[in-house]
Amino acid sequence: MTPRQRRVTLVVGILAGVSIAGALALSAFRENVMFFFDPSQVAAGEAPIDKRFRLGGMVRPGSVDRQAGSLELQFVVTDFQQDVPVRYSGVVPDLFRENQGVVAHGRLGTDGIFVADEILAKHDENYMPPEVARAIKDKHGGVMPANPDLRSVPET
Amino acid sequence: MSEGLHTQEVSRDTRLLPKCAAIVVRDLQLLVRRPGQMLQILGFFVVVTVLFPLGYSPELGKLRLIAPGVLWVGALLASLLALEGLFRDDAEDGTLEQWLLCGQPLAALLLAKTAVHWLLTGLPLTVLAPLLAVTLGVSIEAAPGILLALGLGTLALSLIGSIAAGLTLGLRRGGVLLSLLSLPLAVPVLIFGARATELVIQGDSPTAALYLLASLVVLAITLAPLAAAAAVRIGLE
Amino acid sequence: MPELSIENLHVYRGEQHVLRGLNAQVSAGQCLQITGENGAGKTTLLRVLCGLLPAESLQLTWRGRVCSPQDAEYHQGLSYLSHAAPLKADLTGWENLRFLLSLRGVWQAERVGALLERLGARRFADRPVRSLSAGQRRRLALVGLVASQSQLWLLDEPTTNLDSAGTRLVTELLSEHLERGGLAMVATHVSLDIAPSALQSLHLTSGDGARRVA
Amino acid sequence: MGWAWFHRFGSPPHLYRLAGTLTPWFAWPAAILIVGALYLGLFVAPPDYQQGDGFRIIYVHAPSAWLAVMIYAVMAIAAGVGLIWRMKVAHAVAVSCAGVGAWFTAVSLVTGMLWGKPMWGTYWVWDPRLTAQLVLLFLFLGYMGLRSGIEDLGRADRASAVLALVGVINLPIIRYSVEWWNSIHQAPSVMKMDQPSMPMEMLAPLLMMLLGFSLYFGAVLLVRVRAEILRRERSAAWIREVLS
Repeated sequence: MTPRQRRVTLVVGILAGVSIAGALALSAFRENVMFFFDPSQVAAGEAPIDKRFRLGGMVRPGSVDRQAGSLELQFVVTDFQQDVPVRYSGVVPDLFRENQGVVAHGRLGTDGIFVADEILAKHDENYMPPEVARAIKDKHGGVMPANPDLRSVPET
Repeated sequence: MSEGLHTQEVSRDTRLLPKCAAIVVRDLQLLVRRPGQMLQILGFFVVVTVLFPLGYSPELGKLRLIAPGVLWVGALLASLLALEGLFRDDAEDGTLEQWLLCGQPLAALLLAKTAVHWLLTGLPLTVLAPLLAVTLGVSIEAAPGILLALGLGTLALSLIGSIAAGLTLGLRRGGVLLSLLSLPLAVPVLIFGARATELVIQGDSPTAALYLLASLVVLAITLAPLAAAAAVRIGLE
Repeated sequence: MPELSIENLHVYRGEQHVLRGLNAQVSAGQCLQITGENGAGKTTLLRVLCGLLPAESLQLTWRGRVCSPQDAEYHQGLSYLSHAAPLKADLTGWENLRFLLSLRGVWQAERVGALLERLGARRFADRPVRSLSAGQRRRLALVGLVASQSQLWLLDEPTTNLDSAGTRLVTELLSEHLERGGLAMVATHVSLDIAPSALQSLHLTSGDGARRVA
Repeated sequence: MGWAWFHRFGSPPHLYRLAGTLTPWFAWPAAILIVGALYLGLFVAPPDYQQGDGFRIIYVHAPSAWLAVMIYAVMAIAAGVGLIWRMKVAHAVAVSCAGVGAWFTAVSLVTGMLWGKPMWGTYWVWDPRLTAQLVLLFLFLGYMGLRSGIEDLGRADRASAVLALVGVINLPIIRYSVEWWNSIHQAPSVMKMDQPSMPMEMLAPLLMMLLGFSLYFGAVLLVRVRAEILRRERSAAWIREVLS
């Protein structure tokens, strides 16, 4: 091989390798590393029974039921259309609050109760002063929307 | 000797593949003469894995939960141990120098060398893993998934480690440095590999994690030999 | 027209400016003997010419073409023999030679057999190199050198560890190589018994670089 | 012709003098911006509606985390230039980056942990970005460890440059780790340029701090590069001229 041919082979080889690696990574994302469902999908029967998946939504206000003296916890995850009851045993993160986003990992039992083995409080990505937060909530019926438009907020 | 002017008339086989084959044959011969190193590495893997039930808990239910981590950390440490000798012996007796002078692309030769190294260390580790997993309470049905995950993972580790092995060639404290340099680069392999193993053990589909592992392997095959070649050149100065 | 021409070679080792603007030409059939005290840069010069060490600056011309010392085609035409024979201790001499020569794509069993015979290495070629003496290893390395059929030989102290018969053998091989139109650069203090017309010498002094001696 | 500036840049005396001249131009604005941003961030910006005053640690945490990644990129680029064009001062720049980068990484980790206590209830969470930052610290430490293991300066330069370039593959992993692991850490807040999810009064000090930190890095880099050049060229004639 001449040096020129070598260089061409090298470049073609690198391009081929990188594109195959990229294609494989893309197929991985198409496979979806872990399934994510919201309560409406669960209610529609789209979620698998007895297979781990992630359930995401809001903690319904007034639904958190803590057994005194134990780590047993029950609450309801809602997307304001459908509800899914969740049972969990363990310590919850500090930002786990009513009316806050939550992601639960676990399995759906045949009784329709989602048994979680891990609870993640989803902190939203917005930073804002309390009065702005209040204003946005007022506009949306007391609930923080998923993606608030800050420019639409009146000066406080 | 009755050759005439030997310069232009020499029939020289300039194909690359026979050279790679020669490397594979030679390393297999060397293994037959000295099987000690390979056995040491397998023994190390076994000891590390078996220490966990003793140091943690003999309950299979508990062990099953940490099995993916135990297997992967054991395999990672064993591969690092093996990588220390990847280029060292050849550099010390001067044979590696001749690889640089044979007129073939060094990266390709190193790829062959690393591949045979994986065959002699990574593959045995992989084969051993499902058996060790059974001692950690994992069902034997998980074996195919574990084999696939560890097979891909150890291959990626060998390739990535070949860069660090080249960079630390001939250095004092080379072994410690080798681990320090390889570990950050090995993090993605560890994450996807352990994830795939975990999913397999739980009885879920590990396809996505295996795709990501395969993607890392392909990327490593493409780029690691080039970096390793640069590293070895520098290491032999 | 010299086959090999080295111009303006500068090499630093650490902070030391070891080779300062060295120039040398070698034509086909010529041997350049490199002498100089320890640390003057003999080994460095040979390793730079192999592309094993980086040079600060170097203009290398090989067969009329400017090339880098890491050029593959240039490497296919050269053989480098360092202080230590490049042999694996756990393999036999024969296995070692087969590997080294296969790597260069010039493995021919009969030819190597004949060379082993000639260098008196046949009787120990089937023993593991581990059990061989330094002189025996050197003989094996010389078989590899000749069998690789390169036009340019770069030899670093080729006669170390050899007895007087062995030393004579080296000069004999060298003469034949030159007669066939080969080139050689040899770092040695032994006076080489080859035709004066084929011999040049280069004396390296530490400190102020190289001086050319006729 | 167009490359003259490039070669001039590569000459140690020229870079030494240039770095000396430029240092104050980086140092003073850096000091002013950092002090100003601290005042605005700590006293003027309103508290967050959820995290209260605790969120103010973002003014140190986020800029140092960005800087750590940026410094690694600068180091890798300098190392690449040094390796490909065999430019010695580029290696000097790469070396000078490593120490500063390691410090910024450490600062971002420590502030991240302090922030983690009120946010997650614990100092350490194996969250992807925290983890990636830790890996970045290991990369910096590996780079410095490799250099300290090699005695010959030229060899140390080239070997560590190869390592820096290999490590660059780690940067996209940090970048996309949020998507890969999809965990509890917040997605980047400022990068959505069309609609920043932070009001101006909170965002302005953050951007000021980022600029201030960058200029500070520039100043430190220039000083360190000067020191590195002095160390490397100590036997060169021009050094005596400069110092006399």
